[in-house]
Parts: sequence; C-alpha cells; structure tokens
Amino acid sequence: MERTNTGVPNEKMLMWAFIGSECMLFASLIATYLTYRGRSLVGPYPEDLLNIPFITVTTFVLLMSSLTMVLALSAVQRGDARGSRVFLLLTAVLGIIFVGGQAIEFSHFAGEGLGLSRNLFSSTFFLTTGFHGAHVTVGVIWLLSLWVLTMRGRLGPESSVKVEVAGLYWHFVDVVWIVLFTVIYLMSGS
Amino acid sequence: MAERTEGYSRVPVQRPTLWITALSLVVLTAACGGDFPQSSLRPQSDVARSIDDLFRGIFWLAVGVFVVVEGALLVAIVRFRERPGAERPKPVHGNTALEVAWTIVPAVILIFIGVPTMLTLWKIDRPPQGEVLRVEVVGHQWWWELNYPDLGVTTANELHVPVGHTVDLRLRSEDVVHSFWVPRLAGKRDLVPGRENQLWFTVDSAGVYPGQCAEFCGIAHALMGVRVIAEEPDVFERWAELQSRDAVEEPGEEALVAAGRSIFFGAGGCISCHTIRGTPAAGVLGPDLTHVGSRSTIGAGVLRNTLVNMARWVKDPQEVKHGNLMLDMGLSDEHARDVAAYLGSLK
Amino acid sequence: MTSEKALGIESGGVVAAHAHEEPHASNRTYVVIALVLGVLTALEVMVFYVEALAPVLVPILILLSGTKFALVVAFYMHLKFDGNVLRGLFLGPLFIAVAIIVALIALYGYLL
Amino acid sequence: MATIEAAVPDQGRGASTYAGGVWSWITTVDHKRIGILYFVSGLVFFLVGGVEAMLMRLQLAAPGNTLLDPATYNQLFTMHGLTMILLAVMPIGAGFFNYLVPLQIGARDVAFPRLNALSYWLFLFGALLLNSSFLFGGAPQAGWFAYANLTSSQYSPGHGMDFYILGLALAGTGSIVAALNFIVTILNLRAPGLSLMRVPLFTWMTLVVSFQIILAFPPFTIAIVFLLFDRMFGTLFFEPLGGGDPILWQHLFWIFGHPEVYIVVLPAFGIISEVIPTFSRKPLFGYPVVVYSGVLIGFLGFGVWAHHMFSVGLGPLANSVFAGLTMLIAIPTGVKIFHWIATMWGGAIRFRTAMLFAVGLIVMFTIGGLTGVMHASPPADLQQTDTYFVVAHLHYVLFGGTMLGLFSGMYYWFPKVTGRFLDERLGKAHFWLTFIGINLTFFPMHFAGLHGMPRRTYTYPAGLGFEGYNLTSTVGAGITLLAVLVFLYNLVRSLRSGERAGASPWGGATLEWSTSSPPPVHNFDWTPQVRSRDPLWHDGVELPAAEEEIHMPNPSYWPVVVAAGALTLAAGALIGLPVVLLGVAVMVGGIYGWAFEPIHG
Repeated sequence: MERTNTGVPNEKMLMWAFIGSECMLFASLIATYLTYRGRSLVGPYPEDLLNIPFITVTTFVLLMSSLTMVLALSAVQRGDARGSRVFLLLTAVLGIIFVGGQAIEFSHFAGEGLGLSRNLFSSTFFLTTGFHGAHVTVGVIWLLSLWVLTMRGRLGPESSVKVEVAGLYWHFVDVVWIVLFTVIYLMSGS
Repeated sequence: MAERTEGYSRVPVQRPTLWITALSLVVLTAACGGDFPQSSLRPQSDVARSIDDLFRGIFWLAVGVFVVVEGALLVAIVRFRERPGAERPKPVHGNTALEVAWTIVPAVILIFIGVPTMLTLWKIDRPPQGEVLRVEVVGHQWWWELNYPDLGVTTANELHVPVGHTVDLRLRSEDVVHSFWVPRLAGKRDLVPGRENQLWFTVDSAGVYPGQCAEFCGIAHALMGVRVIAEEPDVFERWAELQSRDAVEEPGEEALVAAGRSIFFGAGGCISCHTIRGTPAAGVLGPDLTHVGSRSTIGAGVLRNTLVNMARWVKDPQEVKHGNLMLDMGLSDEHARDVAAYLGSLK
Repeated sequence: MTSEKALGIESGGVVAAHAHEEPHASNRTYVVIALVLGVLTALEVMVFYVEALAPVLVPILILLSGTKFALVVAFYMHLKFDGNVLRGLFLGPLFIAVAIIVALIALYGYLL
Repeated sequence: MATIEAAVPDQGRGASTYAGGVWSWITTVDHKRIGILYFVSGLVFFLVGGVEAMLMRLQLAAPGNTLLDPATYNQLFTMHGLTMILLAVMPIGAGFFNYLVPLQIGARDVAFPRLNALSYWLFLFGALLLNSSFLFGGAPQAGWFAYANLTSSQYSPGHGMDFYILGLALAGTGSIVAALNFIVTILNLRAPGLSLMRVPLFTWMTLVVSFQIILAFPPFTIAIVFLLFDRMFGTLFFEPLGGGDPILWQHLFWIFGHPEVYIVVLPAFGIISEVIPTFSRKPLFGYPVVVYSGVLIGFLGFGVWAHHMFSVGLGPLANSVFAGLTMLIAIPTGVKIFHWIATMWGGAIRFRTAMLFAVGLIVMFTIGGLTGVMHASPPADLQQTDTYFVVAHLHYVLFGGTMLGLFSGMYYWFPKVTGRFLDERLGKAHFWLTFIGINLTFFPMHFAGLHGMPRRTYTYPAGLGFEGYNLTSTVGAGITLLAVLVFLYNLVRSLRSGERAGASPWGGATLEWSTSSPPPVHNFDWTPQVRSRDPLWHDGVELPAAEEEIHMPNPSYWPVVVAAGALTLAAGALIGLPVVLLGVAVMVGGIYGWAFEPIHG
C-alpha cells in the first residue's frame, strides 16, 4: 500500500472525487426531468408506457449486481482467484442484462410512437436513462477487462485497489438507478 | 431628439473614416454633454424613482466603503515602505478582535443595503391596484408589437401612454428572449417565449422616453429600439381613438399614393407580411401598418419617419438595418417612392 | 502497475494520520444488505400500487429509496468504514447536488 | 527516462535533464512542462481575445461606425468572452496550478501525471476546435452565455453553436480531469508535516477551485448536451413550441457560470496571498480566516446563480433569496481584502513589480466588488443588468482582479521557472500602462451603462450621450494593448538575457523557494519535512537524509492519443458517423494502451 497523507490510495480518492462530480451531472438530469414533469404537450405520456413490473425486474438485477460486485472485491482481496473470476463475470453479465432490458424498453417506446423528439417526456426520459445506461455500459466494459485480467492471473490481492475503484464506480451507477427508478417510474403516477 | 435617430443612417451613406468621426465626436460630446435621454439616473416614473432612490443610497454607502478601504491601503503603502537599514518587521499572525470586527462591520453595512433592497423589491413587485391601461408587448426579432386589448389598437415600436395613469404591460415573445427596457421609466423585464411577464409603471410627465432591447436577441439586437411617448390623457385618448379606426388615407398626392397602393397590394408582395386594417392586407409576420404614417420612426427607431427615409427603407431594408427580417422586394427607386407615399398617407 | 502509482510511493507524505485499515464488513453482511435492498424495492413497488397510499406516495418513496441509497453507499462502497476525507468528498458534493435539485423544483413552483 | 541520482548536497543540484525536441513536449508528463504548456497556450489565447476586444473597441469608438458588420461584431464579443474566460484566464491559472502546487507541497509531481497531460491536450484541442469555427462558416454569435432559444437550429443556423458545444465539451472535460487530479494531489501528496492548515494559500485556493470545477462543469455539460440534441435530433429541451423552457438553460448555465467567476478569480487571490507577505516581509495576517473565507466563497458560489436572472421574472421571493445569498458573499470577500491590507500594515514593503500588481488587484477588485454588491440588489440590478455597467463591473473583477493577480504571479515566479528575473523597469512600465489603460477603458463604462447603454450592441446612435465614454474606453483599450506588448517584449527579452536569479530571489516563505531555479526534473532531491506554516522563514523545514534513487514517470504518448481520439469524436459529430466511430476507436485503443503501459521503459 502506497503512503499518502490521508491513508487513502490515490486511485480511490480520484474515484470518490469523480463520483462527487457525477452527483452534479445526474442532479442536473434529474432536476431537468422533474421540472419538465407533466409539461409534455402531446402524448404518449409516462403513465401510458412505463412498464413497472418489467423495470422492477431489471432494477432488481442491477441491485444484485452490486452484491456480486462487492463479493468480487472481497474475493480479490482474499486472493480467491476462482471467486474473483466468477463474481466479476457475474456482475458484468447482470449489467448486460440491465442494459439489454433498457434496450428492449427503448425500442418498445419507439414502437409506440415515443421517439426521442416526440415530447418533453421522451426528451428528458431518453437522455436521463440514456446517460445512466451509457455509464452502465462503460462499467460492463471495465468489469470485463478486469475479468480478462483475472483469467490471466494478473489480478491478485496486491492490485485489489483496481477492483475496488471499479466497484465504487459500479455501486455509484447502481445508486443513481435507485434514485432514477423512484423518480421516473414510481413517481410517474403522482 | 429627432437628430438622434438619424445617427444610424447618416454614417453608412457618408462612410467617414474613424478619425473624422472621432474628431467630430469631441465637439458632439461637448454639445450633448449632460443630456442623457436614455439615462437610468433621470427617472420619470414611480417605479424608476424607487429604484433610483435605492441605487443612490447604495452608491453612497459604496463610496464610503471605497474611501475607507482604499484609504487604509494608501496609508499602508505610504507608511510601511521598506526603509534602508530597518529591521525585519514583527511577524503578526492575526488579531482575533480585529478580525471579528471586520467581519461584523460589512455584515452591518449589508443590512443597510439589504433592508431597503427588500422593501423596494417587494414594493415594485406589488401588482398595481385600481384602473390600469393594459398593453400587450410582443417581442419579435427585431421590433416590438404593441396591442392595447381594451382600446382595439395595434401598433409597433412606439408605446403611447397617458401621463399619471398606471400602465400594465404584459410581455411575451414570439421568437427568442428579449428584454423590455426604458431606463427612465422602469428596470428591465424579459420577454420569454412560452411565458408571460408583467411590468408596470406610472409616468410622471409628458415626453418621449427612448429605450431598447436589453437581452441579446440576434444579429440586429443593437437596433431594436422602443420609444415610450407619454402624453396628457386627452391627447392620448385622441391618439387611441384615431389608431383604433381602420386605415384612413390622407388626401393629396393622389397619383403617387394610388401607385404605391397598387404596388403594396400587388407586385411589392407587402401584404404577405403586413396588415392594414380595413384592407385585404392581413399578413402577421411584420408590424401592423394601419397607421404607420403617424409613427415617428421606422424600423424600431432606426430612421426618422420621412418620405425619403421610408423610400430608402422599403427599397433596401438590409442597408438600413443589417440582418433584419424584412425582405428586399427588389423595388425600383420610383416604386419605393410610391410605396413610401402610400404608407405616409396612412396617418 | 501505473507510473502514477509508483510516483505516489516516492512523493507521498509520511504523515499518514490514519493508517489505511479497512474493517470491511463480512460477506454475510453483504448478502443481508442485498436482501434488505430487495425487500425495500418490493415495498416501493407495493406502495406504488396501493391506491390508498397515493397522497403520501412521494414521502414514502423518498424515505425508502433514500434508505437503499444510504445502505449501498455505506456498506457496498465502504463509506461507513472509510475515513472522513472520503465521506466529505462524497457528502459535500451530494449536498450541493440535492440542494440544486430542490432549488430548481422550487423555482418551478412544485414546492411552494 | 533515466533514473536520476540524487546524491548531491543541496536541494535541486541534481540538474534538470529534460529531453529536447517537440516530441518530448508532446509526450511530457512532467507537471512543470505541462504548466508551461498551459501558460503559453493561455497567453496566446489572451492575445487572441485581446485582439477581439480591440476590434470591438474600434467599432464602438464612434456612434454608427461601420468598421465591423453586426455578424462579425457578434462573433467577436461571443468569442472574446469564451476565449478570455475559458481559454486564457483559466489555462494561465492552470499553468500556475501545474507548475506550483507540487513544488509548494513538496511533491515530485501530481498524483496522476499522465492524466495531467491528458487534461492539457483536451483543453488545447477543445480550444482549437472552438476557434476553428472562424474558418468553417463563422464562430458562434449568441454570446458566451448562449441563451436558449436563440441558439436553436432555427435561430442560429450554421455550425457556430455546434463548435461552441463540442469545443467546450472537450475543454470542459479537460478541466474536470485536471481538477480531480489536483484534489488528489493536494490531499494526498503533501510533504511530511505539511498539514492542510500549513499549506500555502495558493495551493489552498487551487483546492477550492478544483472542487468548484468538478461541481460546476457537469451542469454545463448537461446543458450543452441538451442543446446538442435539440440542434441535431430535434429534442425539445429548450424549444418553447414543444413546451420546453429557455429559462432552464439560464439556470443550468449560471449554476456553472457563477462558480466559474470564482474559478477564475480565486487563483489570483491565492497568488497575491503569497506575494503580499513576501514583499511585506510579514506572514499572511489571519491565515485561517483567509483560508476559510476562500472555502466559504467557493461554497456560497453555488447558491447565487439566479442573481444573473433578476430580469427574468422569477418573482420577488426567489429574487429576495438569491439577493440575500449574493450579499452574503460580500462578507468573506471583504474580509480577504482587509487581511491583505493588514498583512501590509506594519510590514517593510518592497514595491517590486509583482507587489505593484498585487496592490493593483486590491484597488481594482475593491471597486469591482462594490459594484457587485449593487448588482446583488435586484431593483438596482434591473437597471444595470445587460448594460455597460455590468461590463465595467466584470472587467474590474476579471481584469482588475484576476489578470492583475496573474501578472503578479508571473513576475513573482518567473525567476523560479526560468532562473532569470523579468526586467523590473519594463515591468513597472507594464504595470502603470495596464493600470491606467484598464481604468480608462472600464471606468467610463459605469457611466455609459447607467446612462442607458446596453451591452452586446454593435453600434449605438449619436445623441444618447454615449460618445465620449466610448471614445475614452477605446483610447484606454489602446493603452492596455500597449501594456501587453511591453509585457511580451519583457518576457522575450528576459528569457534570453534577464538577470540571473538564485533559488530564492525574493526570500519567499514557501517550499518552492527551497529548490533550485529552475527546479530539477524531480523538484526536490529530498522530500522536505515541514514544521511550520512559513517553512523557509521560521526554520520550519528539515531535509532528511538523501533518498537513494528517484523514479520519475516516463514520457507517454497515450494522453495525446486519447485526446486526439476525443477530438476526432467531437469533430465527427459535425462530419459524420464514420469519423465518430474512428474517434471512439482511437480513444478506446488509447485507454487500453495507457492502462497497460509499463512504468519504466
């Protein structure tokens, strides 16, 4: 472990500072979504299209990917090579399922006539969830890269900070979804 | 006053070099020094006066702070210059009492600014009571549409108001964000597409109060003038009565006027954008021209409204006001003169 | 290995106020947290479908999702165990971010 | 790069062994070289912005002038604002951060040297992309604030606004990356004993500014992404006909835009908080208060954005709240000014050029601050906003505050960077010409504004009483330009033949003066042990035994590859999908190359 003033590794601090910055990014998106809520001039409106049961499932998948992520980190720190491989891959796969769900949802919306530029709901919905989906996608690529490293046996306990940092990113993306799920889906009726 | 609106038009024709202009300016400045017809420091309405009183209070407080701070700095500069052979100064790291004091003092000064600010803010934001004159102000690139819904009057760029009578402006925009600003009468209020804003004031005395758009709104933003013409109530009523009528052509110069009319309604294509009430002209893209002959300026204050200027304007609007949205209809000099005659007849 | 990391070793101060000991929660705790997250999500969706709760839907949802948010941040992201520096690094920006959301929806008249 | 042996007795004697050549600058990851790159780029853009300003002043010298057509003028004021704030002042500030922060905290480099290089290249490419708009159909002409919906594809056809969006997205990303890097560097890489409450003020302000950058730029990024989608894909974010609200842009823009003001001014405060103690030969008066007031300004800066929007009609309640918060900022700002004066008080002041500029800052910023308080009062602001009164205010703050502070820093640290002094006589000429020039330029603007002259107008009619003020401003601008030319001459001349400077030419108190001028590649032969706030004044630094070997990071071309990928991606948004994909490929390839690059070659 490198020595720093705070005792926190540089990479980890970088990620936390980045997450702070990301808070403002998503805050801007969420604030826009909320200020434009109910201001669409033409349909379809959120209550016409949002499929709560379907999204609940993908939300659950993403939540569980946080569990597998934290288990992956724990395995890497313990030097459990098999655990690292399994849980990293599992996390990435759960992420892929989530993004796939989003793709299905998007194409369903498009099929119902809710294109990107249809109304304020579609504009704000697609950009907000799209930004989040892009974050998940980046995370999946990152996790798969780490998984390749574990397959080659190049990710031992000494470099666990790499997994820890990726994990922080992944959990943050999950946390953002916790908020988006509530704000976009569950508050759509009120 | 009339000279002012000529300012734009004179230069493109003569194209003087910068230096000649600069020299003549020195003379001009001497001549017009002290006369600031668009100055926020010469309020002529209740609202503008409230703001001006507040500003003057803040200004003198600021002057006081300025004198104290720069004075202290000056003393420090003069007294504590390094002198040869002097010892290294005593390292002072701070002084809690002093630091607390100069945190509290600015806070107290801010109370003296903040309280009058809030009082004025809420005062000028309180909607007017009693009878008001409603005017809809619609911002366009780069002119003002003015509707008096209760009087059935529609005009442009020149807001006639009665003295001593509260005017309640409802501001909106047809295209981009503009800002209505007549400094001697009120602070700015933006015209925002998709919103309606409100601004009111009561003018003190008769006169012409120039103003202009204060929010950058595109290429001709600089030339989006507005003039408030405050008149005694009886004069205003006569004006409103005249303006509410359909178009009336002034007799005289019949031949030119008739020729101009036929171009206006025919080859000129003017009616696709302009309305003249009482005629088939019902375009809505440009200003209502029903009584255009009675206005004092052309093109949102760019030119004085004379026959020559009007002819110049309809012949080549881009030359007078670069970027404006009026199309160049390719009129010949003669046709432009005829159209100008026709428009001039619409008193 | 990256060059940055190597550099950190040499230029890093040795003050090291708090040694970097991380008493991570156990895997058991992680699984329990996951179960709680699942249950809270189920509750959220239930609340969404119960007509009677419509008037208080928003406060309940904020409470439930806020709890989920806090659980993930505290346990999965180890903020509960890490030092004050990281806590400040996250909570400061989070405060400003939330304040700006609240301010904007207030400015648009949804709160007042 | 070869390992540098450090078995020499004095700090900084392990001579610099930089490789030469352009390639070595392109692949450098050394914070000092990156600092110089930032500085030079910033200076070039400062000149570009200055020429833009001069053209505008010439156009406004006389009423009804026709030197420039309105489209050109509108491009110039838009680009002048963008260039000065984002491409000149911020990068020059970043030049100081880069060069000085590691030196001031006794580190060998920043926490992530390659990331630091990436920040620079992203900034440079963004700046070039934005300015290339002049060549491809015209620069943006909707103001640096780019209010919607004037920026929609309907009202701003052509690609000017697209260059604005893409250029600033790149440069903004660069700023965020740099700021993240500096946060980690300052929090993690301080020399032993250099606790946060002993960190030099300049480094402290860098930390505050870094936090502001990482928090202020994301809302702006989101706003320009919305705008990009509105323009390219017909979304409705700022389209009133679809229910969108142009005011939302104003909110998002000023949530960024107001902190941005402090982002550019706080580094200057940091600089003069170093310069004034050194030349007064007294420690900074009330160090903790100066630090806390900076932090407070940084924090409050996020709660005052709507004071740019008093004329929008948000209602008296919102206006009152934002007015109150804005006035609060005056307190920590005023406190800073008092502390600088108190530092001078009782000192033995040497008026070298750096000190002159520092005192100039206090004079000018006081005026700018006082007019700022006037804007904080909504009724008064309704008469002042969007007029030349505001132009006067912001230039007193940004030129009179920031630029004078940056000039002060240039004279102060030039000997450290180059080993030579800037010429004092030319420096004093530079100072007085600047001081006279900017006052002559900006002071009359107060009157022009109060007498009713709106800003962003390419011309004004005769007869409103604006002529004299404008002519005076133009003359003042000419004098300011002359001052800048004197400075450039001084820079070039002193680089070649300036008087030699030793390690500590001014007797400064902070760590950067403990190593040679210019510092060696590795900054310090030994990591210093710090025991007080002014380590070089109070016997507060101890040099432990020599370290055996010092590894400095290798040069790397991956940062510039990644940045080039990002540039290709951005340009692709204007050219076509294949270019976008190429950009993504280059970026991804670059990131992998970066991740797997070995440390020591």
